[in-house]
Amino acid sequence: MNHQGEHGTMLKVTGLQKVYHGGAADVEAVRDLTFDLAEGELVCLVGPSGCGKTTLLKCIAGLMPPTSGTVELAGRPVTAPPPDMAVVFQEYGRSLFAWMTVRANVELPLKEKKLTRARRAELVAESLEAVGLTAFADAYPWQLSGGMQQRVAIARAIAYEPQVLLMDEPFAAVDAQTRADLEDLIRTIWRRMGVTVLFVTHDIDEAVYLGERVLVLSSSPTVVQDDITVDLPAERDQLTTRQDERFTELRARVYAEIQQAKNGAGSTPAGPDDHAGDGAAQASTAVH
Amino acid sequence: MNHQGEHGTMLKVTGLQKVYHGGAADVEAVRDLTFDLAEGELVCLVGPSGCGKTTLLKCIAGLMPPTSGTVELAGRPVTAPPPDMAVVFQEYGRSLFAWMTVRANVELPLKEKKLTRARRAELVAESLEAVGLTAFADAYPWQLSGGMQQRVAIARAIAYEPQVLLMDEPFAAVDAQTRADLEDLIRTIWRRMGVTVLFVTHDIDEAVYLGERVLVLSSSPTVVQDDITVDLPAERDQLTTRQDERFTELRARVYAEIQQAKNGAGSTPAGPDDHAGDGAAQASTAVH
Amino acid sequence: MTATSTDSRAPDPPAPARSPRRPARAGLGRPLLGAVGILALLGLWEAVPRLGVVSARYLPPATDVLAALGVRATTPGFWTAVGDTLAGWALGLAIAFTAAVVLGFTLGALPRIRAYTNSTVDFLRPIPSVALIPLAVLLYGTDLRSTLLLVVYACFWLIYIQVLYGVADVDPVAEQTARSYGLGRLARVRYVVWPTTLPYLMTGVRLAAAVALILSITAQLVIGSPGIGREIAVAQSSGAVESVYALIVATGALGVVINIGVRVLERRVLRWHTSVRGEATA
Amino acid sequence: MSQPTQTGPAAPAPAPSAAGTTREARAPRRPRVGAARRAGSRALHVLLLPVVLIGVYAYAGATSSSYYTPTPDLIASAFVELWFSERLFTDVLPSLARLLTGFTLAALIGVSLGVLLGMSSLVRATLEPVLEFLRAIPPPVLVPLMILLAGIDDSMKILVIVSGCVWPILLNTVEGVRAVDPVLADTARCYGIGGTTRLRVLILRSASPQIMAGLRLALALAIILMVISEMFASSSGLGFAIVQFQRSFAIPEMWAGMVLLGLIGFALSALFELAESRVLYWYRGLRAAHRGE
Amino acid sequence: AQGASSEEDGGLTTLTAGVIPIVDVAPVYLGVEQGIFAEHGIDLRLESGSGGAAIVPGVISGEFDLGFSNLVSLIVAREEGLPLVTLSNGATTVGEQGADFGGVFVPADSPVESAADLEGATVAINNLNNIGDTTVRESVREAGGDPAAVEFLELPFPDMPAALETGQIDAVWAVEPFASIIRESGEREIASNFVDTHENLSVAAYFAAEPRVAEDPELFDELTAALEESLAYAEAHPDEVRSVITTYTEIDQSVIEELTLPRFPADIDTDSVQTLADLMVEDGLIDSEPDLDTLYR
Ligand SMILES: Nc1ncnc2c1ncn2[C@@H]1O[C@H](COP(=O)(O)OP(=O)(O)OP(=O)(O)O)[C@@H](O)[C@H]1O
Ligand SMILES: Nc1ncnc2c1ncn2[C@@H]1O[C@H](COP(=O)(O)OP(=O)(O)OP(=O)(O)O)[C@@H](O)[C@H]1O
Ligand SMILES: [Mg+2]
Ligand SMILES: [Mg+2]
Repeated sequence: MNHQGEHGTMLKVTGLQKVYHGGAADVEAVRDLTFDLAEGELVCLVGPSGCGKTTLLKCIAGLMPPTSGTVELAGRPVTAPPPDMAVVFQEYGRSLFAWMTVRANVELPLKEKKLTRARRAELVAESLEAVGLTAFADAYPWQLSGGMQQRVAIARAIAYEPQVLLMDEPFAAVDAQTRADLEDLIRTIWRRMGVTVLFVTHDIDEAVYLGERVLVLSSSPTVVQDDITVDLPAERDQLTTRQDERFTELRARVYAEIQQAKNGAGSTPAGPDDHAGDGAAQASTAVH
Repeated sequence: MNHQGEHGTMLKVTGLQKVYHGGAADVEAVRDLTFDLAEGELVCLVGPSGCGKTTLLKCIAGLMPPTSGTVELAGRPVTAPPPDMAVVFQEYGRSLFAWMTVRANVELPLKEKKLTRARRAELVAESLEAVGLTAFADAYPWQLSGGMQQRVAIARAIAYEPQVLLMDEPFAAVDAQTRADLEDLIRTIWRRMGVTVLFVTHDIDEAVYLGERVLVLSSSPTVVQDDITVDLPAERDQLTTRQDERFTELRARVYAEIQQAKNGAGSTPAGPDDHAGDGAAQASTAVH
Repeated sequence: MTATSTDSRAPDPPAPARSPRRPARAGLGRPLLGAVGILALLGLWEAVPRLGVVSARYLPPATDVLAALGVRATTPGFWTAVGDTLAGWALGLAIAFTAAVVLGFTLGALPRIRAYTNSTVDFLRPIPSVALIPLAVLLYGTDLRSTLLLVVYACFWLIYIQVLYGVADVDPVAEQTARSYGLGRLARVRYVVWPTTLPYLMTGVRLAAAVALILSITAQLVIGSPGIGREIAVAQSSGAVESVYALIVATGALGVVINIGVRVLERRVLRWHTSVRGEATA
Repeated sequence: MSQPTQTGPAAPAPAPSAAGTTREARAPRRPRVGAARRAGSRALHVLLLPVVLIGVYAYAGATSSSYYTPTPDLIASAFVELWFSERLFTDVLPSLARLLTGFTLAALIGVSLGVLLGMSSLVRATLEPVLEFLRAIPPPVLVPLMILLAGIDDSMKILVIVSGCVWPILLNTVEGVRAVDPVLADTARCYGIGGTTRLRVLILRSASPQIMAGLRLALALAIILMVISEMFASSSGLGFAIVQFQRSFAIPEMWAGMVLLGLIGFALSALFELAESRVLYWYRGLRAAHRGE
Repeated sequence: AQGASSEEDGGLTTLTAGVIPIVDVAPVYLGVEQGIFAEHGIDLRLESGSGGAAIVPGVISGEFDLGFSNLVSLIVAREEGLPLVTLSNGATTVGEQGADFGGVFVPADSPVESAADLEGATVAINNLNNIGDTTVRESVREAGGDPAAVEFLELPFPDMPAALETGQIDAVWAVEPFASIIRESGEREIASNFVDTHENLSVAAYFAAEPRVAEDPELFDELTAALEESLAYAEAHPDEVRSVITTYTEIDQSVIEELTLPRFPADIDTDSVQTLADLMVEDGLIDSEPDLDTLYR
């Protein structure tokens, strides 16, 4: 499976394994992940709950050292958070600084980027506008609803104008309509700015609608179970695309994969054929 | 619209208004909500992000005094958290006790209910089994993934065997397959135990699939925009029900309502006819 | 209810009747309650000697002591003493604060180096300032610097330990967010670690403010540099019980005033914190 | 991070609920040599700085000796002579007993009063000025009053210790209790968790990091106050001995006393650390978890 | 006042004295007030603290040019190798039984009749292993009791009246003004320990650091002369002594009129100091017979 397209490889994950030693027993969150993202690609990542998506994202972001394997970004190995990468965390509430207003939260990374005041103001205004929170720029995060907090986190990421954007279930807390708007927003930004996006979601429709590819992770021991190319036209639209026949097909395929990932002992990064059901698999993350 | 069915009214919300005074400006989170739930009803609540669903739930749970209006539970006004009510919070991560294992988290409310040790063990085991976390009973919440944490919160609520169950986007962080399983779990419990459920969700399919009724809230100033009875058969099934024609109709109706709620000035709790789109409405929560 | 919810900037005065109620309570109610508390204490104090529980000769009734304080407060000497005490207090506290914050943040961020300092810190902390008095006098004589040495030595540890605990309390998700957005070490300290530590630091400052006062007075008491402490020493060795208590009351009052100051500061800088905002909302 | 020693062809691991039974020693991550090395590095952590400081002090002392700062060997020999004698039992142990009693009492009072004040803003508003008033009064000037109220035996000394070291505990507890996560508090209320259970499982636990900070401060303060309390109305005790040495110009002995204070502080701190690592197990785990350990 | 001798101030040399704000140091205050020090070319600054803790290190470090201390402390310090020398006498016992400026007191209803009865009792002393317990032991010895059977306990003078009245202590050794306060509240005096020790006992002295004295002997000659003159003046004018006390203490006027002043002879009674030193050896305050000659300048 080669998806590099015309661009070079942006992100290269090789044989990634992560074992948590924290608790009483060691937990192998990810067993062996190998995949790569071309520059400017938009890839969605789906997989059963607890299969290690967040772990993977944190390893890619350089926030955690993998137990073994490597992550390379634009050819250089990642050991610390690389510049020009933005992350939207699953725990959106805790990733906002309670002591800063919404505006300050969005502006802070820009300050670190040493942008001029005017440019910062512009970016902040634009991104807050994009997520529909202009009126709440001066509120504190804890004065916002869950979905609004999540949108602040998104605004912060897009205002940052990153080259690589990692998003961990970024639309989990917003309503259907807003979600659709934000999906379109992400695609617009992606197309306009050529940013490489790795997008974790549980919503299969969303994964297919958004991505150029969908990576399906198995349940643990976690490997890449499938890598599905989404051959829909680049120009997508909430109404027509979702009614497209190919969309429905892809959707069904991903759904089947996930179901299988959840039920089966996804052992090899293989196609959707060779799986034997094993109900206890979900419980098998703990390695002794 | 009368949905009380054969049972009496369990929950009665009358003219509920809530204004937050915390910040610099006062924020009117909900303007005027009036509705009621019959005993043993399962009602889904949908509405745009930030429209006041969480606020409403907290008022119902007796965690916050409303600014005006009343909440009555089984005929008695709610001023403090009533017994036999369980709540699953939107901020699932923060609602778990970090210093207790998963088992202890689920067991704690049962201890307060003065159940015997054996009964507690049974309930804990059952509910963890139901959410697929048996293997993680001895882990601490911070050793779990987001979706797993959310399932712990759900397990805690169902182990409690409440008469009234309030859930605030309880499946936001779990994968599609698990979500489907949990949906069925909720319906099973609801049918078996006759519990009254108020279920907040952003997923329209879920709202229609789960509920006997769907309440649609307008964007702020928040009122009940619509109250849709879901006249699907009581026996539901992920495959057949979702393919039902009536399901698709209802789904479309709710979708339209939400879109309108988000865009329009949801003024009267009326039918789906008289709405004028207005994009800036979302920003209007802040009252100056 | 055909609300014009179209424009967020539309002047839509919301329930104005409610707004004034809170400031009124917050602004008036609390000090009133505090005054009640103080009055109760004074009442108890008045009653104990009057009822003969202890001899009035050794614990004069509150009214007598307040009267004595009143008389004293009219003399300029008293206010010079207060000034001297406050000078030692403020300077010592400032030095301790700066040193503890700088060191606390530095070592808090460098756990490896910190591991080497723990034993020494634990060893030095329990050494009483009072026992250092001869050394202080030897080094700096009886002037302000001696007092400062004692004040700084005692206060430093308080703030330092609080800062260390505060630094350890940074929310990992917030920290990771900052790191992933390329915030450097200094920026993280400023925008993430500092705000998280603030509540701890505030407690440290409140603790240290009182300890600084105590030590600046104790130093004056023992060394004899000018200030309230020396006045107490003189009154004590003269057997002037009422004066001693009057000065103690003055000291306590200083403590109350200082605390009010810190609380006001706290309400400003910790507006966002659960402990402060919890009281404002809901 | 230790290198991975592939865990064999891990067949879908058996459900781990029976933890421990099938603990097929996951390729010894940290071999025994590591344990020895860790002990060694811990010893280095503890000793390096003190040794360096003593060295510097000895050097400085050798060049400019002053009567009040005797050389380390003088202090050391005084130390051995003093504390490896029956003085240990007549002076040190009674002092330690008072110290621990005082600290325990202060902890109890500080935490319970702190919880009360932290939970009710009404009580706090009423009592805070009074407490601030009392807090600002130097313990030495309160001693006469305490003698009046508590006599001149051990109870007075314990009272002095309590009255001084209760404050860090109290203040930290108040702030810790005030900062309890509102979502968590709501959860507890919903599930009808009230009264002492609420206190036990919610309030105290979530405030525990801050309470521990207070206790740690108080521990060192308690030692200081033990010395101060023995400056008045006493005829034995470690603090008394130190003051006595100071007054009779037995300077190496005085320093030996201070060194003993320091060592006591260090030992108590180490014990405290042990207790803390148990109480705050979850807290440290939580933080380590996010660092990916 | 570091290196003070060079600080010329209007022709006067500024010197600093570390004193305790008690009755005993009235002569220097009087001397300053009367211009005696100025006549000797000295501008004497008086700094007072509550205890001796700061005075000796202050003198050693040069912070103070002279200090005031009781002789037992000075002998101990000298024995411990601190280079201190006395300049002049400080205060001397009145020498009259029952009318000294300090004594041992018991509650009015106490069974203790004489110092001998203190056996088994607890006596409060301001500083243990110092002049108080040494002389009280001597009183017990003289009265035929066993000093080893007396318990001593440290308690600051100001706390003694209360402790005695509330019965928390069997007896106290107190000096003025507390002796007067105790007398006034009706307690009984059972011994005059200074007098028992030596009827001319030099209780305290003014002292300086030996190296400083050696550096500038003329200055210290002048200082000693001024001190002696002040002492003589004080001895001759008790009323002025009483009035100068009001300037640096807060002793109640009625107490000042009542209190017993010490005597202020200019010279140390070496014989009494020898007695004191012998007692110190006997009681184990010092290990061996001190060389007292080096103590006097
Ligand atoms: N700190 C930790 N210590 C031990 N185990 C951990 C830790 N963090 C995560 N895990 C385990 O690692 C596995 C993967 O977690 P991760 O958060 O990456 O899952 P996820 O794919 O993001 O799940 P979700 O979709 O529910 O968010 C889980 O089984 C979890 O229990
Ligand atoms: N503590 C607070 N102080 C001030 N305003 C608040 C506070 N909490 C909520 N609000 C405001 O009240 C409104 C409703 O919030 P609420 O959390 O109830 O929304 P929600 O419907 O649950 O949204 P979501 O679906 O995004 O969770 C929002 O506009 C929010 O900004
Ligand atoms: Mg995750
Ligand atoms: Mg919500």
